Amino acid sequence: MDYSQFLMMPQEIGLLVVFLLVFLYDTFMPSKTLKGLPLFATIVFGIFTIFSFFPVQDGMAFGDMFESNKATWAMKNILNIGMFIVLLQSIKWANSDFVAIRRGEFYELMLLTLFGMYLMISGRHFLVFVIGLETASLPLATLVAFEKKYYESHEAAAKYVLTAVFSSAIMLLGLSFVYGITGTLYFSEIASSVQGDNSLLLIVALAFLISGVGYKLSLVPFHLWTADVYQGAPTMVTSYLSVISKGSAAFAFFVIMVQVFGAAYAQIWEWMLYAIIVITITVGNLFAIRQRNLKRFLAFSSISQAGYIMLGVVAANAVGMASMMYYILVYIFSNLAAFGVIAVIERKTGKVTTDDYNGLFKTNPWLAFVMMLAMFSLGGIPPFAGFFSKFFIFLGAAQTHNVAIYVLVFIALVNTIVSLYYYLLVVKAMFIRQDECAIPAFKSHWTEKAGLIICTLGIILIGLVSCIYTSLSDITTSLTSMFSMI
Amino acid sequence: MEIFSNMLIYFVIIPVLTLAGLALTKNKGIDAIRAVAVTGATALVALAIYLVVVFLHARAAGDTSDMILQTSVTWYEPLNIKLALGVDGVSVVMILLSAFIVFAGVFASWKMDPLPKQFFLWFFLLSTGVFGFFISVDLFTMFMFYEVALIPMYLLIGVWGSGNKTYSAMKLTLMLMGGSAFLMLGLIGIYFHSAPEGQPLTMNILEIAKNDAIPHQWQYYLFPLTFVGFGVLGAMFPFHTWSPDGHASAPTAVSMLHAGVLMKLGGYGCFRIAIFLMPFAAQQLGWIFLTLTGISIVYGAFSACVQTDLKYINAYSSVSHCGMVLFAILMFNKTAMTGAVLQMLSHGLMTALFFALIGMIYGRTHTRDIREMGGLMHIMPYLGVGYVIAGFASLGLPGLSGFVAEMTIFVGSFEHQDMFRRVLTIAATTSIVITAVYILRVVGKLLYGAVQDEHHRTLTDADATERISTATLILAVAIIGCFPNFFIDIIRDSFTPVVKALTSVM
Amino acid sequence: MPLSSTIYVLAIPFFMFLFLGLVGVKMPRKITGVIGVLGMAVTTVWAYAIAFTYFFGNGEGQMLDGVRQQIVTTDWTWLSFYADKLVVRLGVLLDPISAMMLIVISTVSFMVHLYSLGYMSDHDGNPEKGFQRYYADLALFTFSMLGLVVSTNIFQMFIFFEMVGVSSYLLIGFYYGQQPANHASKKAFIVTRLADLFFLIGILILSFYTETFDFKEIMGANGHDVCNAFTSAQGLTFMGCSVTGWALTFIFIGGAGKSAMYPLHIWLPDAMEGPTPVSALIHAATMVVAGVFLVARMFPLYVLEQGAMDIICVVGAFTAFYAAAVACTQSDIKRALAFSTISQIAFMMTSLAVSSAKGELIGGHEAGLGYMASMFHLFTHAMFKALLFLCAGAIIHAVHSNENSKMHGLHKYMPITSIAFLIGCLAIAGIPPFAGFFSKDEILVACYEKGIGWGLWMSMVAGMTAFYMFRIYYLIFFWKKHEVHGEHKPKDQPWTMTVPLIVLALISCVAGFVPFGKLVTWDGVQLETHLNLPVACASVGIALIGIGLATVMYWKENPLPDKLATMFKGLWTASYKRFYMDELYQFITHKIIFQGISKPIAWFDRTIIDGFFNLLGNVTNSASFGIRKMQSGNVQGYVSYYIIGAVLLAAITGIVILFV
Amino acid sequence: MDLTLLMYIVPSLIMFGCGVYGFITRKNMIAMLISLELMLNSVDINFVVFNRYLFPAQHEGMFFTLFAIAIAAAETAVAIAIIINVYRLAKNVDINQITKMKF
Repeated sequence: MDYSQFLMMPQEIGLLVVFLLVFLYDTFMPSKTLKGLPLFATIVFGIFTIFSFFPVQDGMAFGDMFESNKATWAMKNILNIGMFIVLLQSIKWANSDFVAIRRGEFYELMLLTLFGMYLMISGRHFLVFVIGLETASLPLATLVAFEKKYYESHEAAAKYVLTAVFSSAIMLLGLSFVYGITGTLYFSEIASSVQGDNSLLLIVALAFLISGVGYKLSLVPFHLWTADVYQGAPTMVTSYLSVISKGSAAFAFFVIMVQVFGAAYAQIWEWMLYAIIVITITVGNLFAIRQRNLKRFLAFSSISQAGYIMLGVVAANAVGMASMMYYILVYIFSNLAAFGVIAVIERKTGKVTTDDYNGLFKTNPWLAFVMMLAMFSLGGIPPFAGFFSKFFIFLGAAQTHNVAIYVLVFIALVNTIVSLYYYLLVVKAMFIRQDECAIPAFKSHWTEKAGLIICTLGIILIGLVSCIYTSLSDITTSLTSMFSMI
Repeated sequence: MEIFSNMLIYFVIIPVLTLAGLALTKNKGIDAIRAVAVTGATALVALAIYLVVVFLHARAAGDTSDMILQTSVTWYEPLNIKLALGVDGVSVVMILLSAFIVFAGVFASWKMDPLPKQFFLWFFLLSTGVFGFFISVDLFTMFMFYEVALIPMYLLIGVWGSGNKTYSAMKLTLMLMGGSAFLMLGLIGIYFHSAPEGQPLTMNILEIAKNDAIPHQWQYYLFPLTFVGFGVLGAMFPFHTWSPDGHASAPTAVSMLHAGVLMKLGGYGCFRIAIFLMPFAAQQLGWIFLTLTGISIVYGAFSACVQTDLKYINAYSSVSHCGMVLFAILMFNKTAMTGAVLQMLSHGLMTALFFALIGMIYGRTHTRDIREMGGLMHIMPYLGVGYVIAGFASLGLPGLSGFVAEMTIFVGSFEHQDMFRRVLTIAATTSIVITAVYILRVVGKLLYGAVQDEHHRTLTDADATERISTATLILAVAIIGCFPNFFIDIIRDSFTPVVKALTSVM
Repeated sequence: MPLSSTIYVLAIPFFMFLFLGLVGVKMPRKITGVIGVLGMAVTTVWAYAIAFTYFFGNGEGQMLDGVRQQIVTTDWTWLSFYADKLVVRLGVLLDPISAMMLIVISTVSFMVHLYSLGYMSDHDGNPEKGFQRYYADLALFTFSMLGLVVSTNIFQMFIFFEMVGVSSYLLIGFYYGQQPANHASKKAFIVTRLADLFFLIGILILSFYTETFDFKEIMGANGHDVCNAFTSAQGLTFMGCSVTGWALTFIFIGGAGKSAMYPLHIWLPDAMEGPTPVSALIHAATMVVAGVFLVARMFPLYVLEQGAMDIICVVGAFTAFYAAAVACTQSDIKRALAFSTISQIAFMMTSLAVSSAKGELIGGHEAGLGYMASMFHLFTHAMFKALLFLCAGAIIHAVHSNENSKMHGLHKYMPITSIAFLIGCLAIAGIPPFAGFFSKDEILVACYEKGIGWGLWMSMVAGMTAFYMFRIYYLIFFWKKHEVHGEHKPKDQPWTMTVPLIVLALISCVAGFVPFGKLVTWDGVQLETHLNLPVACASVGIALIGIGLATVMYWKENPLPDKLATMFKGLWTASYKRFYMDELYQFITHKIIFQGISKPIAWFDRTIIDGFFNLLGNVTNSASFGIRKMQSGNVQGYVSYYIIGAVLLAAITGIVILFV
Repeated sequence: MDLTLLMYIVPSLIMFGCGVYGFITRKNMIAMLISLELMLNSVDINFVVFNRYLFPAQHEGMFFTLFAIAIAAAETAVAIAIIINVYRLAKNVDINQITKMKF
């Protein structure tokens, strides 16, 4: 066996090293120093994040089961950034009572799930993909149940794990059909061997597969777990769920659709996705309108955002891919900003509903400001990053020149108005509504501040500074082999 | 960075610097805040006037290019999105107008309370968007600045407004954003047909117009999308209902800026994007929107006749006047379009004046219901005379801007050969009578007659800052009214390209 | 005085307006008044100098082989709709009628300025507020009116039509504190504005075909060669009539609004709410004849459009009669004078209209007779009607009331005023040698030339004129003894007010002997006027009958008028109520325009259109509420949706793929 | 008689259906977990059978099955743990009872 192929996966290895360091610290350091574990983990991961920006060499490894190229590299880096912000923000929370004793597990599991996502992104064989998927989702179940004292946390975990296993079962069934038809689970081989024939069985398999990944992306109608889990889980885990795992799943979804079914089945799955996107965005928005609990509210908003991300998949071209990764990046910053604010306030006061936020601007102007930026960015208001990502993903989708996609884009645009409505509701609560018993002014921990500042900078700069999108699109346009089949 | 060698960019940079300056000021330091705001506004006015000079020089020097001061720097290279700047006569006068109104607006919101700092922050963010929109000739940047200009409205009305402010703010924002949703789809469609097969797609308006590659059947979809998208902001019937509520709830300076400048973005966009880029569909579908705008002219005027809230009256008269702008733009000949721009100027200034005065009166009487006021001329003659002058400008008294604009529009529209347009023009002319009716009704009820409410007798007349802001606007209105040719000479030739494009598809 | 300096005649009042309006309000009232009067005096002198230079001077190109030329002294491009054609110029055009109008306007205006020093000094005892504003507005009006008469093109005319409209609005509403004045000013402006709308439409149509606004370009010098564009456009028809006919008719409506022709006359009686000097200046002498002036200015075009001429003729003749009939019963002396004004202006209109009677039009001198007569009457009427109004003002100032029931028998208290008023009455009644006789006689001659019927009709109206004028005169000055309230006796007013009366009275006596035919003709060619004896005698006779009737009825207090009033009750009340025209307008404006159109539209806007957009929001909300059951919180429910969704996805796609 | 492919596939699909049905109908979470096991196992059977009958050359399906079994085990473990926690706090494992968060 050729060990040099491990060089293909420096990021995975780096991540494992970080995991091991944290694990060792957790295990062997004296218990009074454990208070420093969160900071330690964050710093180590931060270092890793920086190092993982070193370019990797392209190529396949492990019998073509594992691919590493610029796109995967970029995607992993995007996830790293998000992960780093999450860790940064979770330091204070991890040291709080009830959590402190298990803070080690928290970080280890987080890192493990991230490792699973790496596999999802880089896997070019369904076995690797499934393993990655499960590695990413099972630890999350335990993380969701992390708030030992709170019943909601466990209810959420139960719902999550049951539905997750169910969905993976469905997906595995679909995979088994794929295997039965093609006799292989390699992406490339499937693609070459399903040329032409569109048997009903394969369509069923496709539908099940989409449902399986759609579950992680929480696309309607596979989304129903989202709100409850987001609400019940610790806010840190919620933010992690909402951005990181969603982003990785979206990327993997893109790869599977384009590489595996891109050739003969583009028509079929694109139509499937049209339907799914329309109902996803619409239903997500409709639910979000009525939510008062901010975590639940962001859950539904993230559902409709997933719909927008899917537009990139529908595009199935270089621009679409670049726009999708860009969208995910922006989405990470915006959503983490929002969740960061929510987490801070929840940690301080335990309040999470919109009405609690009345008059927040009077008492905590900066928190309100960041929250507003996040809302505007999510709503796609210039000059914040969200506007650019939305515009580009629409551009990417509209590249494929049929009228249907214009209709799709139009529905999406109409939905942006609805989404703007409920994002503005939050702004209204913070800025316009007045309340005597508003949340009192308080100082947040410097780590939280740091996290929020990073997010704010991201929201403001990513759009105006064009180099990020440019480099992403350079990367995707270089992947000629990928889109050759479309 | 050759972009900074172009003076246009400073129309964006100055407001941004002002934003920064405001951000540095203390929440309590009202004087510092005012100082920064006034400095920014004054700088803008100076720059705008300088721009006019530069423009006239360029034209005098025989620069006959469609746009002067053109610069184009790549922004998003993969999508061929550029930060393309350039101005022609129309944008120049629009910039001048905006600068003036921002200036007057700062003074009109002198005593803004609470949170003056935040107010001015949003105020200047809005003006950033406005100026950016007028200086850019790239679809993407135009659209971006357009939305930058729209969104601050929400908080400006929601936080500092009065009455049913949250409802109005939300309604205004959502309806305008709905319009921009149409618009965005249209822009995307234009982008993908911006160049013939094989050539790189572009967002630069001038290049798109040069390529003229948008297929006719696509224009049938894209023209209505873009026109309605901008028409919503232009208060085109039946998409105008945000205007009464929004204006009624907005604070003075915001109403000024919104009616004075923001609504102009609509007309400007209609002409610059919808008609200029899709002349064929414009010719084919023009009659539909012509009818709609014709309706809004008369409709708005009639609705204004029975309103009792001063701001509602003005909002509806804005519907009527802005309808006239779109109406004239759809006449497709130079004179009418020139009239449209004059009408934008005139309406911008006089509506701003109206709202400023209404704000000052409201600040004293704490009511906007004309039934509860009367004989204010006895008490606050300065404001009263100002209001009368604004009213005369609005009903088209010679020597004030309204007359010039409307006459140019009527003459230009009537010059049109086909009967339909001429009949519509006749119908539109009736608005001058209806306008007189509601203006005189307000003046009669509000200023003349006996003093209704004895408490009003103690009220004071305008103070220094108020006099500055109103005098600026009155002067501008009078200048346009007395020396229209100066502006017309700036404007007229800017329509050569669009008219050529329109006639070429006849 | 070079004609090129005519512009200053306009400039002085304009700068007076700016000065008085901006600075004057800060100065003491006396000083502003004096400044105003002096400024106006200068203007008057200048205007006279210009007029005399024009008529009697023999400068460069004033007379070409016996034809008095039009002279354009100033021409400034103000607004160019197109780079080349349709350019609006502001300029000064001197020709017989504009020169004549310069005299009229400046004279009356100066008289009124002087008169107002006394009249406006106090308002029911206490000093008048806004005295300065009053003089500023007067100056503005004078400027606008002068600008109107010297217009070089129809658009400039329209501009100044608006200007005089506004200044009249300001002056009628001078006592803006009082509702009646407030309403009257509004009414005046809106009615005239409505007429101006038609004027505008007419301009649009005309300029569309002639591609110019300029009088000289349309009608040629002295209207000798009307441009081909017009004559060719006469061929085109719209709805049966020639487009030019439409245009000229619309333009006439514009003039009719200002000149208070039936049915657009209703604003004029109400306009009497303004200060009486204002009524004398604007609503008797100058502005109200703007319509006549407009038609006269475009006379060469009208003579080519017989249809339009007939309309004017009918409207004029009817208005003359209608107004006279109403004037016979009015009790408010200013209203009565107002209706007599309407009637007299109608005389002028009619005589303009009849003056294209004869077959040979262009160059035919008979064609010009009515025109000359009309202008002549305009001139004389301006003088004696101003006189009458100023007298009325003096009386009102003395007794503080407009109602003649409050007056009676003032002759022995205010002899000067009484004499002046009598002269005015004789003049308007057309008794030689007073001014009215000559002008009215020419008018009647022209009418008889048009047709015997027209002649008789107008003669009858002339008789009625004599009757109602003397009715007013008697009711004011005689009828019965004046009951004095308290120690306050009515008496003749201070010199500032009596001097103008005397001056105007003198003018009214002599003005008739001005050789008008030599000076003012429509084509500049001198016109030989000869006293048509039978007509003259007839008209004088009728006038005398009217006066006699009035004497019988109103000289001394007697029950006869009441008897007659009760005998023809319906007729009398109808006439007293001006034949219910105001009520009709009330109905149209309030019931139809406001209640019938505006209210429904406003309702529609709020309910339907706005409701629709609100509905969108509500629908979204209710939909969001409707689907919330989906999120039941039960995992099994979730999973059911999941599996159903997956299967449906597969099934639908499969069906689509396989069977479509 | 020799067994054909369908003789394995059909029962396994039936098994899967039973699993789905059980998961949707049973109230006890443990029972639901068992139904999940049914589903997963039927998938395993599919893989093995496909491999054995259609592509006997290589053993991809077999290996996949092995991993799938391992994953299933892990899932069960985690699920059980969580269910126990739920039981601690809610004092029952009836799926209809743990619907605190909804709408």
